[in-house]
Amino acid sequence: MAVISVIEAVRSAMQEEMRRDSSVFVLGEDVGKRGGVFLSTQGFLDEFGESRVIDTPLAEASIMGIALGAAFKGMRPIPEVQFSDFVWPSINQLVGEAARARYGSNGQLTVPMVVRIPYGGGIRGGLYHSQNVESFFFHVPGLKVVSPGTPYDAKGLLKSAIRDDNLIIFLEHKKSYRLVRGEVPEEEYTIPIGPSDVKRQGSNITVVSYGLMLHHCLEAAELLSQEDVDVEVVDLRTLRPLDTETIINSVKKTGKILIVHEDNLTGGVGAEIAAIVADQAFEYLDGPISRLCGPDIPTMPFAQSLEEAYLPNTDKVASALRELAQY
Amino acid sequence: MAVISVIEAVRSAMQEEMRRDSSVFVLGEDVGKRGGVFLSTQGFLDEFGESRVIDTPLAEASIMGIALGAAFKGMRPIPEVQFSDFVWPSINQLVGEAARARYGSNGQLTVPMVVRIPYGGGIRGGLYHSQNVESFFFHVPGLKVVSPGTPYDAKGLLKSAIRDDNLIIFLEHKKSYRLVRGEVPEEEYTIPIGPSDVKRQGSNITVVSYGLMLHHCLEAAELLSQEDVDVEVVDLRTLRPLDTETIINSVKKTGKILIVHEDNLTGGVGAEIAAIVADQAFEYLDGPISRLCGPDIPTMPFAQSLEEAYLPNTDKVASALRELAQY
Amino acid sequence: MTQPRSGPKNRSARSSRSSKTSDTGLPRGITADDLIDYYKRMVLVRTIDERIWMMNRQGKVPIAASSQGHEATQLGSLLAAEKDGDCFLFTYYRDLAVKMAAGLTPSQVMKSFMGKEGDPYSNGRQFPLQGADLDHKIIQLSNVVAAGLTQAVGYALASRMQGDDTVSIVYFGDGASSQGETHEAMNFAGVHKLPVIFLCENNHYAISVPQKSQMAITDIANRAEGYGLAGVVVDGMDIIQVYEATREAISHARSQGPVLLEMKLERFMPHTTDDDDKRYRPAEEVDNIRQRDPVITMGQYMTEQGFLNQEQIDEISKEATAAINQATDEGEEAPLPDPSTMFDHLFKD
Amino acid sequence: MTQPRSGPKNRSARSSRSSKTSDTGLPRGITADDLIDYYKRMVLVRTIDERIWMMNRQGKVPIAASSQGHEATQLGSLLAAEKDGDCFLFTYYRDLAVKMAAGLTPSQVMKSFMGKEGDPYSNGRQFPLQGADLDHKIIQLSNVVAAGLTQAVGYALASRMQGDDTVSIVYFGDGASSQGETHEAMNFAGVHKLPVIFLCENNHYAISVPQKSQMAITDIANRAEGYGLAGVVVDGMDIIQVYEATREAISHARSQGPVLLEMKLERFMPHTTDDDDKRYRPAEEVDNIRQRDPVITMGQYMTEQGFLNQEQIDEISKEATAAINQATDEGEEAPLPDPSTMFDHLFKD
Ligand SMILES: Cc1ncc(C[n+]2csc(CCOP(=O)(O)OP(=O)(O)O)c2C)c(N)n1
Ligand SMILES: Cc1ncc(C[n+]2csc(CCOP(=O)(O)OP(=O)(O)O)c2C)c(N)n1
Ligand SMILES: [Mg+2]
Ligand SMILES: [Mg+2]
Repeated sequence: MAVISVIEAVRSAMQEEMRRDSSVFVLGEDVGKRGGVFLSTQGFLDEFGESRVIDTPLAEASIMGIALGAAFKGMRPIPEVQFSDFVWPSINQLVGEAARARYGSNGQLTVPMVVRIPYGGGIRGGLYHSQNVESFFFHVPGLKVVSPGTPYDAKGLLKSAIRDDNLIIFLEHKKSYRLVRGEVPEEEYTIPIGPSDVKRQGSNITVVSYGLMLHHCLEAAELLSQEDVDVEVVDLRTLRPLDTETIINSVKKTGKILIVHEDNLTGGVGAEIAAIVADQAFEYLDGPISRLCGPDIPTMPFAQSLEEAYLPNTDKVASALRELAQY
Repeated sequence: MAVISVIEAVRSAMQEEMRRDSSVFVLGEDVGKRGGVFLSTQGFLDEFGESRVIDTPLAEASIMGIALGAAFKGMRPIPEVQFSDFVWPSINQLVGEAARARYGSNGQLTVPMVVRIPYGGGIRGGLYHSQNVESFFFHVPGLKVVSPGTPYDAKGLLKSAIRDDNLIIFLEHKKSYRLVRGEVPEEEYTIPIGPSDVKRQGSNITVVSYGLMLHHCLEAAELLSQEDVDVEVVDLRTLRPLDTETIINSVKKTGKILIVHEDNLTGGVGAEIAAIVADQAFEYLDGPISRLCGPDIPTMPFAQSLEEAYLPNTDKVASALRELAQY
Repeated sequence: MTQPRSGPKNRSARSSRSSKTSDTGLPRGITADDLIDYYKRMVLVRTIDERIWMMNRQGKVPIAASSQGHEATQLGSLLAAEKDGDCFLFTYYRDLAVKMAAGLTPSQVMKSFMGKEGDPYSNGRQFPLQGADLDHKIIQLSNVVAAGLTQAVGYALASRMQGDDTVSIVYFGDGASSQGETHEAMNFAGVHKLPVIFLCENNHYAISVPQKSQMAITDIANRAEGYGLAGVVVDGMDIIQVYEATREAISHARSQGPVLLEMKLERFMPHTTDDDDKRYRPAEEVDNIRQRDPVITMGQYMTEQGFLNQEQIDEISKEATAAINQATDEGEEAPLPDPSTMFDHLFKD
Repeated sequence: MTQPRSGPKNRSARSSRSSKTSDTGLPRGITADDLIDYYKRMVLVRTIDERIWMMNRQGKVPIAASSQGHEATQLGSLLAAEKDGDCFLFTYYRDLAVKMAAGLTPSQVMKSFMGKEGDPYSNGRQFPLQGADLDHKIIQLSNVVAAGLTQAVGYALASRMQGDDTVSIVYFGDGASSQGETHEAMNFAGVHKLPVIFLCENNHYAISVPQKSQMAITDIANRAEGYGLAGVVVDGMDIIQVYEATREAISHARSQGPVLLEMKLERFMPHTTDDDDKRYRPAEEVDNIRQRDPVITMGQYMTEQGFLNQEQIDEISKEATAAINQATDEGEEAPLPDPSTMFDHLFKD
């Protein structure tokens, strides 16, 4: 097993799938010679050539519309949105068109397409290079939303996503790209889209998270274990469809739940999880359903002091867990 | 008091405000000679002239960007999105730009703008003339989301929205336009943005809703009263900022809550309400937090049979209330 | 007729018409039988279009956009595509004539307009004739104006990648030309010289908004140059000219790259059954444009050329009415989609 | 120099340069003192731009986009706007020279790049120099490429409604020309003949993507005609030509309607401090374009014309360095924004 970073995992998943299936291709801004601004397609132009590694004009709506049209003809496009913050111009093609193509044609059209979106903050990106966009897609029927937190999950899930015949919004936390490293097998593997993963077993409190925040949760769980609080950490990995069963089972066991995400609190993914728990595990709850999320301002500001104030981190998760433990 | 329809209320609110303040103007597709496809600006061209009633090219992104630029210079634009389904191309200007303008300029810029959006289904509109878009905006810091259910509220809230110095997403349920009629005073009045309204007092179950669904809830409450179940109906009216206090107080009184909306279940406004109740009224609950919402398919299909299957209605609300009453 | 601005051979379609190549005196590749066939299709479409409007007034069809006035363009371009044999179409909501002529039966049309089981586009999930009819190589996913353009470009990109000969043709209105995606689609197609035709049905109105409020120019085809596209203005009320211009555009698209075909034509009816065009359109204007009714024009042409006589014309009309009567019955009798199917096809397994 | 395609007077900026009007031999409205003043501003900007890049390497500035190579365009256009006195600017992230020349102090610039209290654009909430500087009539709300164009058009619409003389000038790159909103903005401006100038800083790259992968044409100004705009190509490396073309465009915008000014210029540095242009740009290309460094060119011009001597040139450079040294200190000493301000200004009460 090699230890690699998230960006390397992403790159190698695409590379393997492009070697395996000639209908897979990438397109986006600077994916060619530049190899992507995060280098996720580094070397691709040389290996796969201009026709499968397409540097597009700066126009996100068309990147998605063109990818979708190619998917209709049996290609398997992987459009890249350079930063999540720039996905908005393409929302109509994604939410309005691609996510409804199969449903709206009564099963005639197929959209085997993976939209890769680097998202999230903590990199001094300010209001337009830090956004969490997951809750927008989370609400949309007809697509799947994946958000891995580790290199192992990133690679296995991205390979599955590329093979999936449906529209997948693949969210990669950009701060995790180089920061998070982990073991990844040499041999081929995939991870199914859908099931969450209990990254740490525990009996006192369930904490549910995904993406970069997962790591803060794991660290906080470690801290709490020294205070005799046994925390179970559920890594969602796939946001839509949501693996309700794992969450509910965990809450039935622990009786308490904390949901952690970097995205704004109001109307975030955590709200739905809370709602589901309130409905399905109501009688098992020993405490209020708690959320630790980004505050309701546009996103993390640029200044270091403000960025830190916005972001959940290990200390903040640990405090929230302590409070819940004492309830 | 005259009895008027929702569309008449909307029209008269705009007309009064345009007479009152010459910086208010409308722009959008077909708002001129046509008077809007729903006739919300009927007669405006004659009264206010071409410079304040602008028929735009068919290009939603620019409608919003242009409105925003004019707002920066002190005008008070009311851009109309012809149908909610066509708001997507303008999402970047709304969510990415307008909602952050004040925050991102540290208070220098002001966005006194009301985006009017006819939304919702039940009019045989199919996948592209029926969408509920509220949960997308509900998640966005920096804007307010209003969704009245009655002519009285529509007029009073729209007048407040036009006078408000901030970005307001004003959602008008298009089926309510002619269907819902009600008393509206001759004299001028406004309704503050923010507070919800308890449209019916009750002690056994709280039902929270907004827009057209409010009326199904009121009818269902009436049915249930004949079965000795006393239902309190909270009409949110404003979705963001959410009037948490009224909801929590009601739940503390009744111990049970049903949330009803037409929008898709997963990640809808109801999820946040459920989450808040689960957090803040946890100890007062006598039953699971329930939601009756649109199922997770793109939106109501065109065929009558499918449209009916999708939509919550009075019977469905009544059944959900009965179930909850028996818990 | 408006002169073309530039284009594959930078000449007007009409002038090419005189350069007849077939021995029947008709343009390249078509015969009198083709025209008779297409005349029948045109009459059939007009008949069903009028019927649907009537049924809307009877409360049986919730909504309809009419193709009346656009038939010459829709049929002439389809004739070119059929003759070529290797085109894929991205239509829009006004393209009833394209769809029917491409093979959709009157009964299917009726089911679709009534939201009944048996609508091949979406089985009643969508607005009439929206979704896809892959059997006839048509995709029209949504009502969102201009959303099909980038998709057609992507389809053409895939043709290029897959090494086949398909040319994508995307239909759209003058209103759609204002959307940002239209610009993006044409720009990308120009950069990659893709086999795609942008076929604009310019009827000078986007619902009530006249062309002068939509753009500062007269010919949308003028924009072609700014994208490195060939641009042609065509008299879209004349099926022969449309056929020739489209045929040539197909060759050009395949060999050299994208073409913007601007068809100048007229919308005879209000925007949809929901619209009331009296609010914004002078009655005389409608009377005037009706003078150039493509069904009448083509009928006259057919008799003038001796391809059909009046008796045959009347017969065609009668047959159309009979076919539509039967289709209407079939539509009315068809069941509604079963509610249990509501969750089907959200994903491909 | 590229010839202009069309424009207010359809002539090249260079030719107008020979038609000197002022008695100092300079174009309309400017004096030698203006040029000296602007030369100082140019040197100051170049000095701070280089310093900021260095500070990024030291870990003190998280991100910076450089204006090096763009200075002649940014300053020449601002000089025109200042002389006119009634312009409002919508800039983009590369416009450091516009912003500083418009009045931002070096100390404010440093605070902004370091995300410190005292950044007038957003007080550290946004990327450097993003937000607004209303004191100097500048709005630059976001990093979203091309988002400012429609806003500038809306601002111009408001000028029209309010009956004032303001002309909006919106700055954007070649990359931005691909966005759908750019099309929508120009189209609307053309329909309403609004007082707005679309000023394109065409440096032939969108990050790594060269112009030929972005568009099939050479001159973006070519698109002007399709919107009913005046289009002009200008040598954006020559401050005098830029001044003249912009000055004329301002008059045209006010009296007749919108203008698309395409400034041909060069980006000397990588896209931003995060970029590595060696991945996609041959070293010789960078060497070549540096031959036309606008700071050196202007310095030479100033000495040739006798407006400055070498001693003065050296003095200006020294003064700039001193000013930037002090600004750097002030930036470093400035406090971070207080976390308690995080929730401020979400709404206007
Ligand atoms: C993005 C979008 N905005 C608005 C609408 C509502 N709408 C439907 S058709 C139409 C006018 C389209 O005009 P044009 O493109 O000229 O086509 P025509 O109907 O004239 O054939 C409008 C505004 C829509 N369907 N999509
Ligand atoms: C909508 C959007 N997409 C992508 C980006 C990322 N990005 C920032 S600058 C840039 C290139 C812009 O090129 P150009 O407009 O030519 O300006 P230049 O940097 O060359 O001055 C890109 C792709 C962005 N900021 N906004
Ligand atoms: Mg039209
Ligand atoms: Mg550039």
